[in-house]
Amino acid sequence: MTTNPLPQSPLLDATGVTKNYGAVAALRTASLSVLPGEVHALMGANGAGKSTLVKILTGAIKADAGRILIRGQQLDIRSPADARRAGLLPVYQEPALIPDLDVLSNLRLTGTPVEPFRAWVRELGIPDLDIRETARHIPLAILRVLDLARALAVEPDVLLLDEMTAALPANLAEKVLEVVRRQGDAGRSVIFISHRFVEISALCDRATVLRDGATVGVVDIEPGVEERIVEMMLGTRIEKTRVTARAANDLAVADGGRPRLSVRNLQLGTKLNDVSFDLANGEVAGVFALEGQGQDELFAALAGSIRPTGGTIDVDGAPVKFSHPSDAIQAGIAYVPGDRAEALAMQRSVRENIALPFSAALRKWGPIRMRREQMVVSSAIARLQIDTRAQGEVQRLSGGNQQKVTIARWIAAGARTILCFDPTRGIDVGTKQEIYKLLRELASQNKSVLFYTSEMEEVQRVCDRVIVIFGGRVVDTFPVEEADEAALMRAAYGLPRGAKADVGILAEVKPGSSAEAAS
Amino acid sequence: AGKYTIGISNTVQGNGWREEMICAMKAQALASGEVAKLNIAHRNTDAAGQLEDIRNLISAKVDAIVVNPADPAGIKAGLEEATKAGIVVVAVDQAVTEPSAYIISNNQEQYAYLGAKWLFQQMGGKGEVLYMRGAAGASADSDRDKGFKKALAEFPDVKVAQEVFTGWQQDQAKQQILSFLATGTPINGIWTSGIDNVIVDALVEQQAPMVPVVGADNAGFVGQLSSVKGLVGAAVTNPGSIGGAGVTLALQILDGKKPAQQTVLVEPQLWENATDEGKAKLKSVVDPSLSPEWPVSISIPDWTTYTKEQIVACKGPGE
Amino acid sequence: MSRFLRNQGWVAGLFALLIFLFVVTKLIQPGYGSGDFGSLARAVLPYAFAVAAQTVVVIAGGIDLSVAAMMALTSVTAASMMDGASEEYALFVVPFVLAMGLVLGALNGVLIVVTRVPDIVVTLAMLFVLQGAALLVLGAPGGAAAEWLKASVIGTVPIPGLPDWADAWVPKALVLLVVCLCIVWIPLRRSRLGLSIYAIGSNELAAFRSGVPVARTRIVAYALSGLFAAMGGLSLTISTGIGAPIPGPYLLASVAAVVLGGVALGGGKGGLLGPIIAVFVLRLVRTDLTLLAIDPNVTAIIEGAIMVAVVMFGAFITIRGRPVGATS
Amino acid sequence: MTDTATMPQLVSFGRRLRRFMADRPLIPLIILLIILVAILQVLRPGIVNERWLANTAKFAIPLAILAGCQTMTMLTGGIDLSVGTVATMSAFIMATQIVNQDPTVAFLLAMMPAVLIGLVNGIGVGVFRVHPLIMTLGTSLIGTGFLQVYQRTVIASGARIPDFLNWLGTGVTYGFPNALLLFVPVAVLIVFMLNRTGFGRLLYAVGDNERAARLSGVRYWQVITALYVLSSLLAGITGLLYIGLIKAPSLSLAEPLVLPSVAAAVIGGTSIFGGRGGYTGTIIGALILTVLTTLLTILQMPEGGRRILFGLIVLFVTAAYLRIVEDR
Ligand SMILES: Nc1ncnc2c1ncn2[C@@H]1O[C@H](COP(=O)(O)OP(=O)(O)OP(=O)(O)O)[C@@H](O)[C@H]1O
Ligand SMILES: Nc1ncnc2c1ncn2[C@@H]1O[C@H](COP(=O)(O)OP(=O)(O)OP(=O)(O)O)[C@@H](O)[C@H]1O
Ligand SMILES: [Mg+2]
Ligand SMILES: [Mg+2]
Repeated sequence: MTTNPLPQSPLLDATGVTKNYGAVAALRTASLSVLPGEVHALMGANGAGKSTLVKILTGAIKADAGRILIRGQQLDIRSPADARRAGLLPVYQEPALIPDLDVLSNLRLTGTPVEPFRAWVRELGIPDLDIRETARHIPLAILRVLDLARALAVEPDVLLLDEMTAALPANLAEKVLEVVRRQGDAGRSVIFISHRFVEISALCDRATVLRDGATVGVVDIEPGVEERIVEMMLGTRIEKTRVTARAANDLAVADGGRPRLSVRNLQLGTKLNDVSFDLANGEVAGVFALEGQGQDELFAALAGSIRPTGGTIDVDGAPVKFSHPSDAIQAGIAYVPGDRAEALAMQRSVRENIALPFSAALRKWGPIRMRREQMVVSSAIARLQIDTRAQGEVQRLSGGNQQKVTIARWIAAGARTILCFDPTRGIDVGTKQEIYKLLRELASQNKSVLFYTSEMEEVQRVCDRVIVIFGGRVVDTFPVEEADEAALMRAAYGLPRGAKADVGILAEVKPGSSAEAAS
Repeated sequence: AGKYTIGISNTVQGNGWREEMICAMKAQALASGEVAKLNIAHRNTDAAGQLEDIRNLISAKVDAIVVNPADPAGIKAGLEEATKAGIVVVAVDQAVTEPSAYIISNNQEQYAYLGAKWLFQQMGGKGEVLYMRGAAGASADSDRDKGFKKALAEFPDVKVAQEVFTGWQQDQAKQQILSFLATGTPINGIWTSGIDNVIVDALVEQQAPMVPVVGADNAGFVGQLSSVKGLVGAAVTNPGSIGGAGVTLALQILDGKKPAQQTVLVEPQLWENATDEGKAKLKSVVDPSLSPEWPVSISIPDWTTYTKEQIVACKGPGE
Repeated sequence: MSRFLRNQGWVAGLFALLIFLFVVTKLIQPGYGSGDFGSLARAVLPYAFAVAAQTVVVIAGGIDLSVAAMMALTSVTAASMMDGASEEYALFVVPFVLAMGLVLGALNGVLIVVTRVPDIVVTLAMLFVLQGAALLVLGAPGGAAAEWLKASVIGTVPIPGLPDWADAWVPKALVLLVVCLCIVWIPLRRSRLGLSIYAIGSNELAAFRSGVPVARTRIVAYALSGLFAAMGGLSLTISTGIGAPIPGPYLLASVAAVVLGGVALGGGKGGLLGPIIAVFVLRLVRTDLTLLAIDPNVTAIIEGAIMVAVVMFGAFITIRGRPVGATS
Repeated sequence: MTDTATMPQLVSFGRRLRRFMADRPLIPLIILLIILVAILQVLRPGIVNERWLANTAKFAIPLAILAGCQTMTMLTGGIDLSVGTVATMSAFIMATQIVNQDPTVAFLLAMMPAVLIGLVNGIGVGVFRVHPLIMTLGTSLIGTGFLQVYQRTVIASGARIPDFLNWLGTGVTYGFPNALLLFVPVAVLIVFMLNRTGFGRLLYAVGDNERAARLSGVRYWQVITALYVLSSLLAGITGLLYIGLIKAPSLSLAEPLVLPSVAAAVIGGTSIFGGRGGYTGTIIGALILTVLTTLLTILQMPEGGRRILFGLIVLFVTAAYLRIVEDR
């Protein structure tokens, strides 16, 4: 992709970057060198220090040591505002739009020109953005895209994207990749952080790999390099196995047993329409959908966070009505939200976060049996291999480890059904494998899992069955053997198996529901 | 049965003295039989807030306003407007600068002078005095300070060992006196601005040497003067019933009986327990059935006509 | 339309409540007229400035416990400077006192930024410091105000083209209030600085990452708060003609009105209009209670109950009005 | 920081010391307290004696219990401004009812308003989501109003302080104030509750991330209601203790303790934003404030200067404490 054969001087060159958080070394002698016009991947397991490096490069935090050259010059970058002046523009892992300001004010605040922004937003696949909408009311995925568009609009020299695509549905992610690649072609550099190899190989020229806060290698992206990167990232070789799903005939549904969870004609305003499916004991059922097709609401309804407007939910054959998450938990149903910030008390310890459900019920408000709690918690920590170096406050854990804590909580509490909403968002390959294995393990212990993911590959690798939702309806349900990419994608766009690619089915979907989903 | 509506404005709520003042106003209005309705604005606020209340009373078209001013000068504009609207204005407890207003007031400077002078005499004209003032920045406090300083000037050998502001709050005063006692500084007398019974309590609790104490005629302190062993002290009257007198004055003016002067001062009395006639006087006024924060001088001869039952019932006309 | 309701519904509702209260007042006291409205405007003046001072910092995600003490200090300073001075001297006193408020407010902000002590503690400490300073300036109420200043809140403003009866409803105090607030607020609201103030209140981290100079913005917010408090202090001196070193009941009143006015105490939301209308509502309730000759001990109960009830009602309609699908 | 290179051992010792203190935030607080006591002793040699210690404890205890109410509510991101009114109410009701009633009946009557106000606070905050500041301010206004009305019905009956309360409030046994008999169990209970019970955990969790708590099955309103009732009960008991100490029932008995109780909790390291803090720090905070009051009482200086000094010291102590504890 690099057309210029001459050795170029790097646009951005960081060496010996060090950052300590108390006893935790987030970065030690990390280095990164980015050439003009290059899309440069920054890779590393969870907690390797990628986000920390981005924050340091853009002045959001101060390094303890290190030298950063921009176009060969050592600039004094002390704040994101300085970085912006130097032509470095980040899109951080967390949305940076001010929640209480509308989009337009957010642009004014950062001095971003409006017209280019609008153009980018359209280009990124959001045709009908209302620029007067308050950021708080915009869905997370769209916010990420707006963040990106805002950065693009000022035409930065170096664009730093921290897990930009992690929270995006496939359709939006594709657009983003397209745009990012064109940045490289236009001679601007991009630093791209992602845990998805597909994206890296499709997009990047080179990759810098971090492990435990240090740079362990820089590689050119070429076919077959994945193995090497993984090796460097993890230090050891890990197998990328397919976690074995059960054969369909093993499933309790098949042998006439009562389903663990039985959803019939679930209705929720305009968001969910007549949704019916079963979840068997010992089953991992995948839910696959494009962004905003009602999956958020489905999970929230099953978790007791919102009340459905119609339909029934049966647990173990008995009808239930949830008016609060505690009702669902009582019925053994636990919910792991996609956004960890929603699930964790960030200033509290890992232990307290895991033990939180134990104290929730009124009758559990009394003295805690500390020894027993310690045992339960540490066994959960061990089982998920949570890196607890910074366990005093969950906010100091890396994103991946935080995610593990949200799952560990329910394993400790012994929930029988776990609703996992995109649990691998922004998680490295190693950890992902662990989570897949864990889900399968739970299933083998006759627990059941409902698993929403935005990555097609995951569906195929973990689930026994896939339920595809479009426009608030169940479009189709596949056994995993039949869930090939083409079939899933077709279904995700509202075309069940056997349907001709005509508009007949689409016409049935309420007009406007997909537009609503995008706004 | 009465024909007048009287408005009342007061800016300190929850203090025993002021509560007694309000009750005296109600009782007098009832006893006079001339008042149809009282319109009372009684809350914690400043001069600007009192201006607001006075203007609201003007809007309510009362016949007379009896006001305990937050500040003598600060409510001038409001009082002037009231007079212009044909409303009789009477200030009680403190003077006001508005010339059209009538004033019936306790003489605060004299209050302090009388007590301090007695105290310094008790001390034999020399020694150290603990000077426990009221709220810093309040006008009644600075008036009393003038009186105290006047007495002090007459006794050149008396020194102020320590000057503190109690904020007219019991708990603060108690903590201050205890802190002071702990320093072990010898003193020969204590002058208080009416937060008195907690001071005696503290002396007793700490088994500190009893020194002469001057306070106000609050029921609690007056009781202590006759009951606490070894306590020599004096209560200077500062009747809250001045409120009732204010109502009487307002009614007289409404009835066309204007007083000779704009200003009527109610001179304080001093009740001490150092002499036998003083003790007898104290015996006659002590009243354990009253709340300890209430001044025992619940009536003012010639100015109030209600009974004790009436003021204690604290009910105005129509209640 | 629905967005307008979402953003401005609370203010509109408050305004409706205010109108309703005016109708009630007129029913209680049929003679309630323009003069009484002028009294209301004058009563509102110090509260409104206190509330404006509080609103700015609350929007910026902070709180200012020193508002009332700042008013007391600026008030005694103005009053003691004008005591015995010429009328023209007041022309110098006013800007001096305003600048003093601005600087002391900025000092609040600087202390918060530099010491990293929570704003509630810094402003609580400053409450004592400013109170102490006020006592040093004037040990007891006193001082004076220039006649032309006192006149500036009395009477009405003749507006050309308006009939006399309508002029009577435009009291000078109201005009003064509107002018003082608008001069600061309108250019601010539209500016990048104004947006920055909302931004640091809404999400400080996101604001910092958007390139907002967080520390500087916070200092500016407190400085503006000081400026408004100084206006409040001046309005006290102007209306009473003296300065009093003991702060009035403006601190808690300002917090209450801010919340009543729809400004979230967490920061980032709301505007100035709501709290100002809330002040009018609270003052008018006071007027009505006096007009009705309610037992003074019961008025405290009623005022407390109204405050709680209105906010509860607000909470109730937000819970009810939440769109389906939202999770609380 | 500048001589890092020149004095490595020294610096590393300094860093170790800071790390040590950061892990045990109580130690620097205690050191600050000791420094204040030392200053006092220097200014008035001999003042720090057994009697002074007992007196300091007597006054610090009611403050510390009320600050405990603030600590617990602040952990959930709330605040309880009604503690002053609640304490005053129970004290006043106790002192007036004891005249004609059986002590148990009087006690129950005295605690009734506490429970009631706590319940209303809890429901307002927990169910209707009214901001705690407004809610508790409102109920405290309402409570004060009721107290005023009540007061009128008992003016004639007089008041009496029960001997037991008197003994508890002012008595000293072997140099130890009897109030410790109440305080030690209360303090142990609060500390145990915060650290070792499910309810305590929930206070932290709810204050840190209410949504997360909800998803874990916590019913917010239950926690909050229980919390505010508990807070009010503690305030009520404090009122009884305080009336035993002051022995003069007044309608504003405990009001002056409200702001200091918030300050004590904050100085003790509890975050007003919730999720962070503890009670042991608060106790030291209360002691620091009490010693500071003594210190200022015995200083010979104008009242204004005293207040300025008080504010500055509070600010300095908090800033120094944060500096020491925040080893980041
Ligand atoms: N504020 C903090 N305090 C303490 N430790 C921190 C803090 N922020 C990050 N860390 C630690 O620094 C290390 C690197 O974190 P960082 O967020 O950079 O990881 P990452 O590579 O972005 O991981 P992920 O892929 O999970 O997002 C982690 O071990 C983390 O625990
Ligand atoms: N306080 C605690 N500390 C540690 N583990 C706990 C605690 N409370 C519950 N658990 C664990 O959580 C799981 C399920 O808890 P749950 O509350 O459903 O149990 P339970 O049947 O109600 O228990 P118990 O009879 O002890 O109250 C169990 O494995 C239990 O060991
Ligand atoms: Mg990261
Ligand atoms: Mg991550």
